[in-house]
Amino acid sequence: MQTHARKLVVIITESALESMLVKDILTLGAHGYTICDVRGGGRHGAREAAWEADRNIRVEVICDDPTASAIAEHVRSKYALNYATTVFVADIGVLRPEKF
Amino acid sequence: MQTHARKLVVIITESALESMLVKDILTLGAHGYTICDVRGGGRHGAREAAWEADRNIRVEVICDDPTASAIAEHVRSKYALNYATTVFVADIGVLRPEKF
Amino acid sequence: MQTHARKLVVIITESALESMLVKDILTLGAHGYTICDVRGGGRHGAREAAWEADRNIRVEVICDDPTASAIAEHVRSKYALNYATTVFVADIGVLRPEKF
Amino acid sequence: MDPVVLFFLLGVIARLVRSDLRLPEAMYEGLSIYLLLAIGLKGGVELAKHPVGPLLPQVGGVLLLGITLPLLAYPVLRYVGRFNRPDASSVAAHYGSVSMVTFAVAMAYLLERGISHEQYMPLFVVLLEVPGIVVGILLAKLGAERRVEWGALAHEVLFGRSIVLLTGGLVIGWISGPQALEPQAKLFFELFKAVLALFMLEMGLVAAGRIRDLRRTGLFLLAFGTIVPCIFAAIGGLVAQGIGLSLGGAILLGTLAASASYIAAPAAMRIAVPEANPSLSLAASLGVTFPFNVLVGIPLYHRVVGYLYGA
Amino acid sequence: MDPVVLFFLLGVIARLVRSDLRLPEAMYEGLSIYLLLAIGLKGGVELAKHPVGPLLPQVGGVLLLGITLPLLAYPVLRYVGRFNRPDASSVAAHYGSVSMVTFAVAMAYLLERGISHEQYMPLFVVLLEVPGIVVGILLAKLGAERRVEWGALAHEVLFGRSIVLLTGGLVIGWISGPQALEPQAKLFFELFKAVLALFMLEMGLVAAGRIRDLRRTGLFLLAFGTIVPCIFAAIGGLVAQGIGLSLGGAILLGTLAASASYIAAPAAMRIAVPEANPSLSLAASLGVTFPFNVLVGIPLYHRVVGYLYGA
Amino acid sequence: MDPVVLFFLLGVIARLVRSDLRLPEAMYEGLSIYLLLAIGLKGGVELAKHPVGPLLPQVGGVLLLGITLPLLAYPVLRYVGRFNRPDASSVAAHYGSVSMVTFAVAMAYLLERGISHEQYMPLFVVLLEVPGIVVGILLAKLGAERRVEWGALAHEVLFGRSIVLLTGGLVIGWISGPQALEPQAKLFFELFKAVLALFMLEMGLVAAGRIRDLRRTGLFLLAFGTIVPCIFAAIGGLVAQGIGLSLGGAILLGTLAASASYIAAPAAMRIAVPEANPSLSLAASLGVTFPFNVLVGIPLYHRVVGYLYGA
Ligand SMILES: Nc1ncnc2c1ncn2[C@@H]1O[C@H](COP(=O)(O)O)[C@@H](O)[C@H]1O
Ligand SMILES: Nc1ncnc2c1ncn2[C@@H]1O[C@H](COP(=O)(O)O)[C@@H](O)[C@H]1O
Ligand SMILES: Nc1ncnc2c1ncn2[C@@H]1O[C@H](COP(=O)(O)O)[C@@H](O)[C@H]1O
Ligand code: NA
Ligand code: NA
Ligand code: NA
Repeated sequence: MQTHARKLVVIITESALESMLVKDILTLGAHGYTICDVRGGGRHGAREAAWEADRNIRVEVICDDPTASAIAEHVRSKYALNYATTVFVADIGVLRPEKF
Repeated sequence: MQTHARKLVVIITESALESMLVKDILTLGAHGYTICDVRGGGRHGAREAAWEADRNIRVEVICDDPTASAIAEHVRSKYALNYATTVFVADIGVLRPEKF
Repeated sequence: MQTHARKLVVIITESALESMLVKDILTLGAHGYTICDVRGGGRHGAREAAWEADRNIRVEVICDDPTASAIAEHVRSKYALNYATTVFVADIGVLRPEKF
Repeated sequence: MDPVVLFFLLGVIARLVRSDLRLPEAMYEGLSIYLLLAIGLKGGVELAKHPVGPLLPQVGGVLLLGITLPLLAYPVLRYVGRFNRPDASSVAAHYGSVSMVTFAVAMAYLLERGISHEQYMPLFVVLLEVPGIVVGILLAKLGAERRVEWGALAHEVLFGRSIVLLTGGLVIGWISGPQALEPQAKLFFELFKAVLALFMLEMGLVAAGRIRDLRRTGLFLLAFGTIVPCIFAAIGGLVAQGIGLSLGGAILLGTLAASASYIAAPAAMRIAVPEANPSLSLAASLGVTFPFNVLVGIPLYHRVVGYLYGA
Repeated sequence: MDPVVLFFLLGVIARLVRSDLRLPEAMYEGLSIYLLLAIGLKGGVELAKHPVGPLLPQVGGVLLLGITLPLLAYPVLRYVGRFNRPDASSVAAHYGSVSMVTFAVAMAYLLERGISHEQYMPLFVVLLEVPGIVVGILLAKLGAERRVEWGALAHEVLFGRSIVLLTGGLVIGWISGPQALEPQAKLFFELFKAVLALFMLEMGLVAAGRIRDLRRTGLFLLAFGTIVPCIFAAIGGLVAQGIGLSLGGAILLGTLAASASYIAAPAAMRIAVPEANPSLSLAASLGVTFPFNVLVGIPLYHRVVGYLYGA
Repeated sequence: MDPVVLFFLLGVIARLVRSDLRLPEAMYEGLSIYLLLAIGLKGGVELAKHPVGPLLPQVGGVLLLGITLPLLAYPVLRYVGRFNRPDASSVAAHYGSVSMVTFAVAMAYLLERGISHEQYMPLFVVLLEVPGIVVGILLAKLGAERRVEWGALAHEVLFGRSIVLLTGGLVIGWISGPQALEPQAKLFFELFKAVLALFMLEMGLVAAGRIRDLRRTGLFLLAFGTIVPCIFAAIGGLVAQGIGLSLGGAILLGTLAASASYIAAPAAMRIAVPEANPSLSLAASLGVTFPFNVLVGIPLYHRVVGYLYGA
């Protein structure tokens, strides 16, 4: 199987940011995103999804390297200071490179 | 920690395909799978999970290299044309190689 | 984008273990975790989340290499024998190394 | 205007102003399970009061209606709308099948106006749900090279959630009869219209979300989704007259004929005719025909059928 | 047949024909929270009418019953069924504890037949839920090298969802009394049987899903899951007679004894005795005993207890 | 004690003993959609019976109250509590806005004691929800370098779920009137208090979960969250007297003034003033003021307002 190298950017953050984040991600050049409702804990304490203010989402974006950098940087500068946020990047392979 | 190299195949697609996809994955030699309900957006527009026709699932399969190729290829040829589908593959390590 | 290498440990297991697992993970040195409700299938048969006893969770932990080993080892020795459990580890990059 | 319709409009408006109002998926599913069961039970309880024999000719007429409708819709879609075969068949299947919620709204409409109807009408909802879908699939597959797995498909259609719940409710109502169901009546019958109102709120949110799809698909679907239901309603009314239904029954059958499926049909067509574009059919059935029927159609069909019945 | 049972059968059939019908998890959880609270409230309201003192001997008798049952089940499982110690203890714990839904079905059964019973019976549900589980854990741990964290376990069992809701409802009902709860009565009491029917639909879906597990575990569990409940029901009936319950109360206590847990016990055993195979106990309690009790058992226990009571 | 309050305490206790009891998210959301719609409908139905003109002065008075309260709270937070500007503004916004559930508990309180009130009070809930939030944002932004996107914010606040449902219910109730809503009345009015009880169970679970946040934020919030509501209640009572409300209406307006938002305000402030620490405001509004109002406040405000009214 021949795969093409891409980046997977994963952003775990407060669900209040969902709509803004999606807009930002698409503006920065990604062609898609996938979102999942999660709960968790970290520096900002436990976020157990028991109350609206306590819900997290996990956003996954497959994109090329520059877009990944742009998204990660953007999230760091715009959201990471004031919102519970975790970002990581992984190397993955995709089959249809034209899609991402 | 000694880990053994395996592939992680991730398929994001319409939830209508769940039962067929699971059958295919097991037939192609994987020993397990994990499924999560997600929403997202891509070439086929926003799939916001607001209606039954608009729901996505995210299927994760840990397997060896040939199985990963087989699954990715199969999904591409059988589903990718007509269904909103995203597939990617990552390198991971597992502790109990006999399990996957 | 400069990223710092970390490990991502993913544990897929029975949801009955959630609170114990979280305690263990934080004790072993991780600073956070993210949990998602999933369903799946493997050696222990299909776990379709149709009944309380049949629910899986997927726990994601970003941490350094030794912590990753410790968590993976711990899960293997404490839970893997008696509970439906899958663990894998991936290499990822994070932006804010002090966080993990 | 009926409160049920106002709840629908509230949903539409909330969506159009981009409110963050959403019904949780589980709530939507729960409400729809409730509605399907309640409609089934209601029909079943009434069926228990009737001898079944005399109904058989009516059953035949209704089935025929269900087979005919998609056959009428298909050429319009294919040659007027210039849809390709899969898309034309898929939309035809949606309009051949029925919308249970539209039916419920029509029942509420009749109730409010004191127009009686054959209480076993839910039986016809069950009967009309399937044939349209089957004919739609046949239309797509005739001449197509790819073979269709009829077994799997029949299973998908016949044992789909909505048929199982409707039929299940019908049979339980029929076996139990009104007395044994007394303790269930409070939940399933007395609260029905209020739960329907909640469901209509969700329908408004979803229907309004389909409007942007419409912009892409153009005017044809708008015309199709409003004109065809009117014609189908008239046909339904005629069939109702033919099989001897009352005025109320005829309005309901007309409305059923005019309604388009957005639950059973999309699921079945996605599996059976994957090359069809699902947003076309949903834009038409959810985004055009459902609101049209609820806001304009039902009173209109009342008039048309009333005219047929000389009432 | 009671509609409640028909809903159960609908679920079973839907699952057997592999329909895609599923109740959303949140709905299932919501319904079960409702049922637990409602049963608790009902018992509490009745308790408010009684002096508590005279109940104490009954409480003692019931607790003794709860301790005895798993001790009877264990040797059968260990030596006839040839289960290993953890599996035998786990299944014994499930049968020592009780099923709240089976109890609710039995209450509905009595109501329909106009058989009165002590209205504070929900108290006994609470009392019978815990001892069986504790005894089961003890059976597993005696002689096992691994130490058991009793603190954590006691917490798990005593503050588990079902005990908290049942006891909470009981206490709220008891403190408030019937009058203050008047505005809540509509939801919690009048809609009870209908909500129970919806829950039974889900139980049918889940129970039928356990049947394939049974094939693996063989005939022994099938026999165990049908014969033992009958014996336990008889024992429950005798204890009821001993502590002076009415015929209705005895049928309920018999049914409770015959019922097997599938919510509290699985959760507790999974944590306390992880080496036990959870699908064994669930296959037996959910796949065999629950359907058996609902379809055959309750009327049978009615007869058996009726015989004891000379009625 | 009212059962509604007992359900709240059950939730608190369940959480404090670390029970695994949780209401599924979808259930919580469903219940809150129901409550918002029901309160709106109730108010709308009553509004339909009144000429609107004479209400306008009352509307003005209530709006003024909503603008004043956060302006009073801010300096206390800033200079007594030594909060930084964003935190002080955010907490002020929460206390300037209102809690719909506290309002519902107060309505239940009046009902039980047979104290009548202006039935269109839900209108004031809508009117009081927004101004406090807007003033809070203004307080945060005055002098801050970062510009605020007022358009997006106005949208967030005005079309947020709770405003849409409350206003939607109000308008539907108003257009339809009591008769047309008859079939909906069973669900929305008769079951109201019971659903409120279920919701209070969830509120108890969540409120108790906020207590540990309090330990970090110290005594000031505890004092603020209990003393300020009492003062606000008195102010609300005075305003009520000024605009000519009845005793019951004044108790409700006082309770509204005393209540703090934990749904609309947190969502808006999170977007508008991200640098504010959300757990501060939630600890105060959910962890202190909500329980205080429910357990102690409402009867207290009854006395205080009664004194004002010479009753
Ligand atoms: N080390 C970690 N591993 C996995 N997820 C994390 C980790 N740290 C934080 N998170 C997630 O990111 C969210 C925000 O993190 P924080 O800002 O550290 O509170 C948490 O609620 C978790 O869901
Ligand atoms: N670049 C991407 N990153 C992450 N997820 C994606 C991406 N593109 C598509 N997806 C997911 O895959 C689904 C189908 O994609 P598509 O066929 O492009 O519409 C979408 O609904 C998303 O959930
Ligand atoms: N090969 C696999 N790929 C992805 N997930 C798996 C795999 N095997 C097992 N799982 C997940 O891990 C859970 C427990 O696995 P098992 O112990 O093999 O039954 C399953 O229910 C799945 O959710
Ligand atoms: Na039709
Ligand atoms: Na038992
Ligand atoms: Na206030």
